[in-house]
Amino acid sequence: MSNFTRRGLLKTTAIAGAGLAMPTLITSPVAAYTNAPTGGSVTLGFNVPQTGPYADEGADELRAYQLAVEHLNGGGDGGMMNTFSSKELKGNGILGKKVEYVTGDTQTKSDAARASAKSMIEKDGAVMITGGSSSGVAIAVQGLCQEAGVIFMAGLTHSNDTTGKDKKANGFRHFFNGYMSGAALAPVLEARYGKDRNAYHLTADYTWGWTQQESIAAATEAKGWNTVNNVLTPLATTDFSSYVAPVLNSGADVLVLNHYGGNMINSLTSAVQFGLRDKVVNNKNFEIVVPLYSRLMARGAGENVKGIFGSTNWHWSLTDEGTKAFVKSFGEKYGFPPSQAAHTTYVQTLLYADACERAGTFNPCGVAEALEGFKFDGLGNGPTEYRAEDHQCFKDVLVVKGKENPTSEFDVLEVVEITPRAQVEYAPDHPMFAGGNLGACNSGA
Amino acid sequence: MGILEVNNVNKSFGGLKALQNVNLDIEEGKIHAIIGPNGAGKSTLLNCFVGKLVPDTGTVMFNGQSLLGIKPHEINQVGVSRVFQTPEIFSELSVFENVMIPCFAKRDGAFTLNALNRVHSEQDIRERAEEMLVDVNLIDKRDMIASSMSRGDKRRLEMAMCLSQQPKLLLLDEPTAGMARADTESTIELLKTIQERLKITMAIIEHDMGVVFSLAQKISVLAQGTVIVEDLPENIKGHPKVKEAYLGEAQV
Amino acid sequence: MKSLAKSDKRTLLFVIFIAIAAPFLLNPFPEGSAMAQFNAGYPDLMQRFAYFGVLAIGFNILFGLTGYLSFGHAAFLGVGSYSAVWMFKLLGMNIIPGLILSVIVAGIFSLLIGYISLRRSGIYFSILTLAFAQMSFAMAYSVLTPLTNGETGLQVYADDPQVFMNENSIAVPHLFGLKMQDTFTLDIGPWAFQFNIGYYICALFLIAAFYMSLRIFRSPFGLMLRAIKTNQTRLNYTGINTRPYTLAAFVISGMYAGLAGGLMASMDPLAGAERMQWTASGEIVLMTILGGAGTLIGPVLGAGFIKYFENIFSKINETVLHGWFAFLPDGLENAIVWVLHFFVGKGWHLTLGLLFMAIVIFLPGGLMEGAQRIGNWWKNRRAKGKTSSAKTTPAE
Amino acid sequence: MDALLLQILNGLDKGSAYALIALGLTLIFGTLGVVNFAHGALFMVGAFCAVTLQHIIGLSKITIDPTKVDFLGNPAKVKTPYVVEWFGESAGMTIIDWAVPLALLFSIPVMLLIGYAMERGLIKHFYKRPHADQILVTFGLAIVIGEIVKTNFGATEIQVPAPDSLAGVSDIGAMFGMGAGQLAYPTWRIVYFFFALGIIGAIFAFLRFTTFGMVVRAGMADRETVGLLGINIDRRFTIMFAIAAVVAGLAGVMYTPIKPPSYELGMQFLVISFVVVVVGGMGSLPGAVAAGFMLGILESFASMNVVKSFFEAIYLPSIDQIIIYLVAIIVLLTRPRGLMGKAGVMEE
Repeated sequence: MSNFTRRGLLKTTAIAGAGLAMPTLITSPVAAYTNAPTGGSVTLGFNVPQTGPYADEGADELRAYQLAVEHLNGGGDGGMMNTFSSKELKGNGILGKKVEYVTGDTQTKSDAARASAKSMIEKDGAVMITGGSSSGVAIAVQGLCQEAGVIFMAGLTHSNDTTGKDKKANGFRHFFNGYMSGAALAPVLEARYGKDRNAYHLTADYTWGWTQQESIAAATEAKGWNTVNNVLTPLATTDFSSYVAPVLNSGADVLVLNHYGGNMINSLTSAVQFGLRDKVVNNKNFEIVVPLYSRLMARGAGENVKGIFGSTNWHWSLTDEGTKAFVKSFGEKYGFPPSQAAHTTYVQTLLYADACERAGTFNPCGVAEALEGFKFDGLGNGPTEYRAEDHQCFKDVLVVKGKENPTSEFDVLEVVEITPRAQVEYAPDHPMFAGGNLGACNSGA
Repeated sequence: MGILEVNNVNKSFGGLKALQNVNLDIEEGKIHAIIGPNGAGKSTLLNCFVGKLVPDTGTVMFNGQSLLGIKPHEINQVGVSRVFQTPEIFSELSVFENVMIPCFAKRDGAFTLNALNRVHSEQDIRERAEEMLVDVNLIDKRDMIASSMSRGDKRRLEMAMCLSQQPKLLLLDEPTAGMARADTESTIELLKTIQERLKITMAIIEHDMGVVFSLAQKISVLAQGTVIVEDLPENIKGHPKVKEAYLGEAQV
Repeated sequence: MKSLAKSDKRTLLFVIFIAIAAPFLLNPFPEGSAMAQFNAGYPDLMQRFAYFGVLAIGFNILFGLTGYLSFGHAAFLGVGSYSAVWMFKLLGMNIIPGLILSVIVAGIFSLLIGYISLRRSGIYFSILTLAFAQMSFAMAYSVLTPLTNGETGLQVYADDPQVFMNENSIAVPHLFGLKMQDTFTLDIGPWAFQFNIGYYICALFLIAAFYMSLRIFRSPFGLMLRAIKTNQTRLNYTGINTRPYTLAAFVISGMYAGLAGGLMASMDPLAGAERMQWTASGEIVLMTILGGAGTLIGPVLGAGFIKYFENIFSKINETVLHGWFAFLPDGLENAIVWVLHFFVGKGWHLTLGLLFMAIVIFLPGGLMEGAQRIGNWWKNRRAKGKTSSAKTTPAE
Repeated sequence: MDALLLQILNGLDKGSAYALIALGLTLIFGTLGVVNFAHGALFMVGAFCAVTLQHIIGLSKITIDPTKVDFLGNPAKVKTPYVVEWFGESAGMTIIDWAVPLALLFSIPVMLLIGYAMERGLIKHFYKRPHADQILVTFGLAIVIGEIVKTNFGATEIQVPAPDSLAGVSDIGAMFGMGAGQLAYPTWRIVYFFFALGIIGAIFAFLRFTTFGMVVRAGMADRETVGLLGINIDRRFTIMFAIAAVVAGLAGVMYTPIKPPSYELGMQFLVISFVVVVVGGMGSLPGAVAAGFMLGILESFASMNVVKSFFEAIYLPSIDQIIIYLVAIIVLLTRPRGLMGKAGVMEE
């Protein structure tokens, strides 16, 4: 032991001496921007939940990222690169540099997600971080990327805050948000269920739940609905029976479940168990609404989702060219259709690469400038714009419902309506998004 | 006027009357033995002295101060130490540390946030603990972990721990139980010398009559929760009440 | 230093050496080599080693010495972090006020919780602390959002008051101008060693925390704490009031946790509620037991061990594995990668679980026992070497 | 009033699950003196027994149907479960429908085996080790079990529906003379409650009236003495551990229609089950059961809007977030050893 220590000491002293003698060896970060790629490759950081409740979504996101990298480097069939309206991407990497990637586990905890992102930036030299499957994590990592001077391309994050009060100049979101869910759903709900409805909300008791509930309540109330009650449910709830039971005699005829993931599966299961769907209240059929749907979760909820309305960012059964190309290359590689989480992360990767090409640099400020106000098409959502004011993508939103007669285990949702962009658009200073400040872009220099 | 005066103490557990009108007077500087058949209430009585139990009625006065409702550590701080029937020692600590702890308690009181001194630089404590270990003949084993010692050694260690505090009153609950003959002899010698040197008052609960009669200067006999006789040792032998109480259980 | 025994001095010097040389020791593999994946010498992870080390050292003062198993220590870590971030928001980005407040607030908080919880012992005490911590977490995540920013975590916004700051002030955490995020890279051949200011600040606190714990271990106070663990009854009958001792230990370890939380927030100014959850408390317990409860260095090792796995193993994906085994024939390569991919990347939890079991089964005293065994083996080997060829071994 | 009754029913439901898990946990504490952090994992494994059986029963013959296409435009694969092929449409579908009750039978040997292997292979070596070591090793085991399940079944919840005839709601209000529809409650949840009562009763009867049970109870009270009598108490303890595993497993199987299981189910129930055991009092089986039902009912009450707004008025918003822990604190501070705890059990 002592031998080892002594040898270690000698080595250290020698190196320290060398360092003092040749101060030029010490380099502080004075490059033009954080992690400017120097060799023939560029490193992207894919930060997704690999453990915890959203691990399946994380796994699907990772598949999409790998597919995107393959396409960017010229492998595979090119996927949506062929249908993308911008033709800058040539399949030779980004700006001629081969795309490499590192992966990390967010554990769906802001602390762990930031640790993972930091290690990508500090250790692996990642020039862009992307991923995440919950808003808390997305906002936390977005803040980190702003400080570190790298671009953050948000994955699945639905809270208004991501591009509202917590928006950052270095952060970009392709996914839709709570406000858009409300704005897209409300007209459909009105058309199907009528104007005169009493809604009972069960809301996950944390930031995302609150903004989601606020958005839906506002949108439905504008259509004449009445919000009977809004009950906050603890995140850790596994059995929602005690929250669902009071709905029966509350006089409400619609139950809105502002839940996501396991919460949504459990609350929906409880609601169906209590026979809510078979009830007739106020001479109307009792209905359940799940504003934010995801196919993976719908699958977890099984039979219970049949006929239940909700909204999603994208669904594989769309028939535009972009979607078809993506579903084909994803499906052929992995054997099943991609989820919306996979779609948004794939698109974000392409958008980032394309922005680098157009900006001619990896410098976050250049990339951000190229993304701001960028209008594109062919990526599965129709014409889309990255709004410069808040870095939120504006595009059509899908209203879906649980399919009555699924033909396969992936075929659980059907698209009911594609709500056009104009209906879900809002002013950047809308009260639900106010209070934030994009700030200036940070390149880390 | 005794150092410990017990007046009309009653204690019952549910319906069982463990102690009934117990009166006891332990004189300062004497060795006082409490004997009696199993279940007579000896240990219950001892527990009432150290704050483990609180009598239902009656008084326990130590040096004119009531011990009732006072916490065990406070009773110790006024000068009452106890040796248990099965040795209560700090079995994961070394023998030396075992003896240092009561020395600290004696010097620093019930609580001192003495977090920055080194135990090793507390000279007075160390000297005192060493002396004590010499007295009980354990100085060779000072660095042993207490749990690895023999039962007899553990008892001696516990006695050393109690004596190192120089208590005014030492309560001994069967100090020689389960000891080999030689160990018993040496323990008796130890207690005698200590008592002569330091004039510590002792109250002993004991089954071994040999030990009782070689140590005690006064004896109380407890039966069915009451003191039936209290007298000098020579008068206890052959006392009819005592015989009756033991019913030949022990050779009195 | 004067007040330490020789062996303790050596331990302390060892810790100081490790702390200073960490950027070298943790970066043994050249950049770009396959093994570089295992390098841990980057600022964030080194900082984590240091402040989780502080946390574990503090926990060990309670658990290792008194045996009271608190399952709610993460709560103190959390309030420490929140206090520090609030100081950043209200005053400015200098870390000193934040650290001071985090220690004070955690101290007060642990005094309250400790005062109540220490009325019980054993598992009843554990559950009481767990209950308090879970309540803190649940409230921080939901109702206390105005104070904690709930799910997202408390962070510094540009429009915060920050009364001590003007336009020219540094906008990132700093110590009188030394920015926590500043890193100097020393390139030697293919190696790149990173020296980060934040890490060295944390290391300084780690050394100070270690020194303090060394003093406590060797003090009469520490002796009393150990006595509480082995026999509380005897201690009571020896005239010692055990409650103030346990409470003092609880508060001291709570303040350690608060300091760790403050450092955590200083290195990365965001305080998430999850760091108060029972899993976080459990992690502290695991760190301590894994390293060796009651030993001086053990808990630090345990903390490093868990954080290393969390941050290094979770990042090894199949592409990396294929990179490592590319030299093998394809079939064999795929087979090996297929087996290994269960244990790394998304399977890092599995590895961690298996290692927990393996360590506690084979090394009952934790990692410290492992270190001891290696030490003994080494000594024996050297002793043998000495007898066979006395000339070659230099004197001590 | 109806609302209150409903919440009592909800509470009894939750309490059933808590009580069953806590019962096993207490048996292990009491008999083996082991803190088993993997007990929640056993509950989860039970639930996944149901999932597995559902998969097994649902194993299908795959035929290509050229008239339909899958999502890539290739000819679709059509699945016909073998049971349907073998037993005909109606019998086959009935078997699939009754997967959960069938899983009870399936889970008993599985859980016995797992319990036996766990005790002999691992727990046995930890009887004399400190509780901290037991926590570490069983927590490690819980992680490993969870990860194995995750690798095989993914991280998302999986639906395992109750049989159709038991899936709806029962109008129990009508049974007790209330108006129709006044008090309707999911049938399966009622089944679960009575199932739990049955298991709890069986365990108590087993411990009370069989020689085996009496020896185990004696062993719980004083292990050494029983050992001195020449009774091989270790073997009985092994069996006891296996029984505790079976109880957890059965509770898990029956719980699947109420809460679709995911690999984290065990961890979700771990903390709460420890709280239940401790509130009940260490080493007391009736205590564990009583605390389980008590906490279940209080948790349900706390989620009522009236209660929530009442506590909000006295500055305790979101009482349902903290109720369990608040009750635990109050009980432990007013009763030193929980509801019915024995002195000296895990107090050191």
